[in-house]
Amino acid sequence: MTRTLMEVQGIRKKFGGITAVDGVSFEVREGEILGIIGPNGCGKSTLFNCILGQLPPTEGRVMLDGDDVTGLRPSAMNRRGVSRTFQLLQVFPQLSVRENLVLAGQEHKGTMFTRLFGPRDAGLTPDANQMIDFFRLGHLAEEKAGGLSYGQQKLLDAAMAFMAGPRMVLLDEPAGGVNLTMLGHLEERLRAMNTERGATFVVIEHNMDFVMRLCTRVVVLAEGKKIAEGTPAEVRANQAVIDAYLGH
Amino acid sequence: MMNFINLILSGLATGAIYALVAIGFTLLWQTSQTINFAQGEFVMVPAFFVLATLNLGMPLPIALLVGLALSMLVLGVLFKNLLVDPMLRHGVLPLAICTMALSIFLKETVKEVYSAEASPFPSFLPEGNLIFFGANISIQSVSIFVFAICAVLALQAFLARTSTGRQMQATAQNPYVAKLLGVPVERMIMYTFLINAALVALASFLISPVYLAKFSAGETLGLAAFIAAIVGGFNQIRGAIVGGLLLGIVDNLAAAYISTQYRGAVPLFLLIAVILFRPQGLMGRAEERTV
Amino acid sequence: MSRSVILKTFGVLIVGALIFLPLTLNRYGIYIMSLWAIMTIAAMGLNLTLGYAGQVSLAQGAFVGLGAYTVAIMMSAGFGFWLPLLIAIVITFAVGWLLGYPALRVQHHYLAFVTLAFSTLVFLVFRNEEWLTKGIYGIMGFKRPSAFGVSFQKPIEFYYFTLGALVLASAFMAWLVRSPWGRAFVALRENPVRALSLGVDTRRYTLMAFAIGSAMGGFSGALYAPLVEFVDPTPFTLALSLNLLMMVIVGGSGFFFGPFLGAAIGVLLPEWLRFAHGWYLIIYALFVMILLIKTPTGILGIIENMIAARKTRAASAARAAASAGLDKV
Amino acid sequence: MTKPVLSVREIVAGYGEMTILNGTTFDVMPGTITTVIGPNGAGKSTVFKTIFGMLKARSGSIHFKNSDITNLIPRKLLAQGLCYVPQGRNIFPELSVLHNLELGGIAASAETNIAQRVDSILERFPMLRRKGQQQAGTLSGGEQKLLEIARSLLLDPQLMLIDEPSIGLSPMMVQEVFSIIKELRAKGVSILMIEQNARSALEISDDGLVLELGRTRMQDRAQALLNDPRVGQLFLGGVIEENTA
Amino acid sequence: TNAPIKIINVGELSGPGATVGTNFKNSADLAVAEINAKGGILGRKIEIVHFDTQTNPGVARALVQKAIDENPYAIMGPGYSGSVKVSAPLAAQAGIAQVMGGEAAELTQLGFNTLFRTSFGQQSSMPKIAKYIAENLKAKNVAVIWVNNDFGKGGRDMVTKELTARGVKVTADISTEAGQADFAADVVKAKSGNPDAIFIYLNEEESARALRELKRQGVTVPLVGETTLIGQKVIELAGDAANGARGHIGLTVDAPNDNLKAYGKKFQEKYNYIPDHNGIKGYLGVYMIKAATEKMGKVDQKGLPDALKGLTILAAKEPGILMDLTIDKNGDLDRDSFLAFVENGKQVVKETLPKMSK
Ligand SMILES: Nc1ncnc2c1ncn2[C@@H]1O[C@H](COP(=O)(O)OP(=O)(O)OP(=O)(O)O)[C@@H](O)[C@H]1O
Ligand SMILES: Nc1ncnc2c1ncn2[C@@H]1O[C@H](COP(=O)(O)OP(=O)(O)OP(=O)(O)O)[C@@H](O)[C@H]1O
Ligand SMILES: [Mg+2]
Ligand SMILES: [Mg+2]
Repeated sequence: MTRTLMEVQGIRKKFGGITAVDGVSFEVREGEILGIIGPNGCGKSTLFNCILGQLPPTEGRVMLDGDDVTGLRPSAMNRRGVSRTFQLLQVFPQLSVRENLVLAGQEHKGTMFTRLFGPRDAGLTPDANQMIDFFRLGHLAEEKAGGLSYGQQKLLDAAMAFMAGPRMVLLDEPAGGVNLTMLGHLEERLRAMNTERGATFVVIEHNMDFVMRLCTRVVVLAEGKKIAEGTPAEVRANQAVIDAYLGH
Repeated sequence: MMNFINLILSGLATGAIYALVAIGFTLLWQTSQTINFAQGEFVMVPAFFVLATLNLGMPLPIALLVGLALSMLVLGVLFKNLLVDPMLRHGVLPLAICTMALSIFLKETVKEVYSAEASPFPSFLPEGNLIFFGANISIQSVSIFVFAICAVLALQAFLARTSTGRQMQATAQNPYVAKLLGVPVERMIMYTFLINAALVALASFLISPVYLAKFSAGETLGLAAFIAAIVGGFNQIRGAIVGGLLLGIVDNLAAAYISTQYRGAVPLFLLIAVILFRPQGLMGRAEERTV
Repeated sequence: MSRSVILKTFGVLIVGALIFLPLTLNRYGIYIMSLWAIMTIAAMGLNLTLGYAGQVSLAQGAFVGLGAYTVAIMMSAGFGFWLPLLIAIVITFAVGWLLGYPALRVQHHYLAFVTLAFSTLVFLVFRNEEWLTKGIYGIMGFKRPSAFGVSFQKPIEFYYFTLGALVLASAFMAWLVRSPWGRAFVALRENPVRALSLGVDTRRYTLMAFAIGSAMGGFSGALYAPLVEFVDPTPFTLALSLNLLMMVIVGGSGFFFGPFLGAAIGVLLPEWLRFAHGWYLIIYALFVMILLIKTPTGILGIIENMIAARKTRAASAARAAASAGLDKV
Repeated sequence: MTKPVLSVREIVAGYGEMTILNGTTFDVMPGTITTVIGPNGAGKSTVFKTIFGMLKARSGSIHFKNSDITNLIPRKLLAQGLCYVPQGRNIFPELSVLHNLELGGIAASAETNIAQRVDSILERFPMLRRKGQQQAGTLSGGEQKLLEIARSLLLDPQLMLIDEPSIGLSPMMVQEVFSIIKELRAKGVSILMIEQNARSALEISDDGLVLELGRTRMQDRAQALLNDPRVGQLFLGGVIEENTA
Repeated sequence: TNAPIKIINVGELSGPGATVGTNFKNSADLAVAEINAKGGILGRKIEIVHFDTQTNPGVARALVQKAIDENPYAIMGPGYSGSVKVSAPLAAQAGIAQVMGGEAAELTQLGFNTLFRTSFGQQSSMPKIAKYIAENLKAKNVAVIWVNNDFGKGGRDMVTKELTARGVKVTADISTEAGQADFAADVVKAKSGNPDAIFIYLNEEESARALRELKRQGVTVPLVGETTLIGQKVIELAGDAANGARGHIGLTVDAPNDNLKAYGKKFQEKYNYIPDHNGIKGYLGVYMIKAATEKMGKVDQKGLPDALKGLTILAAKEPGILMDLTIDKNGDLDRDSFLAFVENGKQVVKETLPKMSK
């Protein structure tokens, strides 16, 4: 039942002399919520970028459904049902919140050409409206995304990642700057998508409470290498993790 | 062989001129993210300030000083206050368009007010030639060459070594943050434009004896300077020198050994190749960002 | 509701003026109006590439040239007008597509300089390849087209012809920018990285933005040739590209009606200023500078800001009311 | 009773036609840590921007110690002893890490020895020393934030405004930053901080402040807020329908 | 009636041709002012209006159209051959005389009977030059350096044809750009063809730069050109390097002719610079119109083209025409011209080449 959805094999990424990710391997099982934690600068975001084709890995492979998808472009990955959020704010600042969401949903049906002749708001599924309500963005739907507050943009970014009904979402610090009440909602939402639709999540997060509550399994990186892997409780008790990351 | 040396030397001489114009261009980019399409005209105008002063009967040294002062005022202070300030925060493009209009304005004004003719421009350097490897090269060219190198070294040191220089760079990259760190953003931008104005004025005084003072002299010069700046590296002042000299030489070699009809094309191919394969330019450093 | 009535009335007035005003103009006036329509088409293409998709191009003038030369060469060889027109569009589409490739590697000013180089190269080819283009002497001796037995020979006839072409081009453009593609183009401009991760195939859209924009340039050139009935390299220098760019920015880049306004300013204003003799270009340049200082986002940008400000005021009032409704806990 | 070091009175401010702050009022006592909490979009960051002169206050007044600092420019404020670490990414991406750091000292008075301070900061954040020559834009998200915080320590502020310092920082780094903040308090510096990580922030704070829709809804001792059930429900992760305009 | 006679000049007042057009315009203005000061043509004043083509044939065509719509007595300009070519049919159709400055040989062969030159035209000057190179210099190999625009290309094509016809080989054919500053490569290329003479057909400023470069590289073969190589302006700009250059001159202010000198002086007083050959074109144009009108004895727009054709104007009667000239049936000019050398920084006329029709 818990099929392997994605397999990350020995990913290494060098920037000039710096090795940001140093041979990291792990697998993501279908329907799980996997946490990735590690100190600042240990290579988490870079790892995401390599998995999703935003950066070419120096070494290593990424397998999705058993196919080698290393080096596929992010758009292709996205159309295979893998979407993501970003650590730093990434929205379309001059577009309204609604347009941001419609855009996030439109590129998944048909080909580029059928879309040209299709309806303008093909991306505006019932989901979109639901998403707007869910993230409490209703009163901001017609505002330009660039004028939102930090936390609001963060939420919009997450909402965009969910728009196309992805099988798998990679979230890079979704909780940063999000109000705790809202974070509770987000958590519920992830869990709901996980149980109802079987969506898989990989979450980078520094908010340990969030990780502990949400994740079924956690991978710990330090200085580009994987130093631990296990259930949240196991990881939390691991001395190496405490030394490198959690502190006292 | 003699021909080849001739070509290289004269390419260097022309290249030094391009470099001189390109320096100010790079400087404006590096310290205020302004692309100045009127840079060629900026080099053309100071010569006319000098000529106008000479016509009033002033001696050359006074006229040069007056020219320099007027350039700093018009091409520095007025340019910055009237055009750049209101537009800077709206991004590169509207300001670039504005400088295009400015270039028309300067050209046409000089033409209407002064003359459409090329006027000879007195040189403050001695006439005459020096012999290099058996080829003649004018003192004028050598001076331009030396001056361009000195200007680059001085500016480079200023930007990299002094606190003011660093603040100017900071202002260019992110005026918002610069402001909240207490950088006097306005003053930094003003410095940039004053330095540029002084540079173009000096370039003008050096170049005009060769190029002649003419309202349209900035057209080719401006374009060549663009190309030189990009080829050398837009974000490095020393790139202007490399780009300028390379351009001068390539232009000459292309005309001699490839085609005169297409001589204008060869630097462009160089430009395209550089942009595509080394966008930061030969001397520039890459701009990388994480997402 | 009343605003939409005002807008509609305004629209009808403008369209009416475009149809009936030329009847009162002399041949020169009509020529200028035709030129406006043609330049609007070219500026519209550039507006797609630059304004919507955010790809800075300084080569639109070269595409107008390519279109004009294609039509002139083929018409001189006796091909009529319609086939050359089609070929002009196809050629500029293809060349535009190719010119898009650099845009996949570099952006902003770098891209601007690649396209600038391209536009200069095209000029050199027009001038130097005499066997094909007649070089500096130019091509003459082709006639304005006719269709369905209607000739477009006379100035006023040809004006209506270009007006028809403008209507066609605008309709196409309106449909395109309102389609999902239009939104994808804007995404390229706003945040290509995010767009890519949302499944937007940024490569293909970038190439498309160039290709379609260039084809509009080609279309415009194909009309320019029969308007002047002479084609030589001089009009297609970098200056034309810069001019078109100026039209787009001044009108309001990224706004549908921007090019109409921008082209009006770029084409008509110098005419209205002719009374100033030698000074007209000076006044024109001054005008453009002052306009841009006052409205750096273009004329339509300012109008949009005004509309947005009104909406914001309402939202602001709502927030203030809600805020006042909160009592201190 | 001691006088507040910062007192904000009936501030009205916003962006263009949009008014965000509708009469915000609060005080910060000298030598304390005050934490501001509130939902996303409440106007917390906007308050900070207004205090620091990056946004114009349309009415109301801001007093720092005994002087009126309403709408002063940042350079003047820095000279008076305020400093500000904004939200988001605020570095010079193409300059090196060291140069970024040094630029924090621009507003320092002539007698401060910037080089020495830079050195002691690098001591505290060895990561920054290690990556000193790297372009700042290539740092990881958290590292960029640390750089920013480190940069703000170059001066001797009397009041520090910090907008969500914990975003993107690992738990260890959050502890480190919080302990720096506590050290500063011990030296008599007042801190005004925005935090979504409200519980840990309030735990080290003296006072707390709840902002909603641009107005101060509560101001009390931090401990009192932590214990207040309504705050717990509203902003500390309790679940009740929240109030958005 | 006593309404002024309206002439419209459509010229290159901006763009690459601005120098050409401005010289033409200023001189035309000068001529108009002189004529008006002496009471005008047949007692009527002249009113001259200038339109700017921006050196763009499309605009030129439109402006000639506009000019025709304003029903002027005559049209002057444009100066660029391409612009003339597109606009001539309009003037021909309207039957209005167009007195233009284009040099291209073909212009007067196109069969527009309202088109008139104000200059010699390359079809008359180039044969003289080719003849000089072949017969006087006995050159076998020639390098041709020309500016790649409408003016230079026309001259280059014509001279190449004429040289080839006389058995002279063009061993280096070198195109240069308007505004070019560095001629090192061009000179290297010219030398590589081992020429016995070099023909230079550039604008004045570029001529000066080329001459300097030729000197720098030690070229000693005869340098032959047109007015644009040996005019006073070039000499001033090129200094010593101009010495020894020689060429054919239709009309220059330095020609040994009092009328020309007087014109040059008046121009310089008014505009503060030395006019070039384009200036003379504009000046002549107005006087050609005046002479033809006076011959008709009435201001007759439709009759003007015919009156101009075959007209011979004598400088003794009409000093403004500068030198005796005859307008042929194609609209080409015929008159004396000169062969001159630059010696010690002065233009010295060696020979007067008579009118062809004599
Ligand atoms: N373009 C680049 N050039 C050089 N070094 C880089 C580049 N991009 C990233 N790095 C380095 O790679 C390392 C890993 O960065 P990454 O963003 O993956 O960290 P992270 O684990 O996401 O950290 P954080 O938790 O702070 O977000 C960092 O040390 C960073 O300095
Ligand atoms: N630059 C801007 N232009 C227009 N509106 C803005 C801008 N910045 C913020 N806003 C608006 O002001 C309101 C308050 O924003 P602010 O950034 O102060 O919120 P915040 O309380 O800091 O939220 P967060 O916790 O998400 O950071 C938001 O509704 C936002 O839409
Ligand atoms: Mg990260
Ligand atoms: Mg905030």
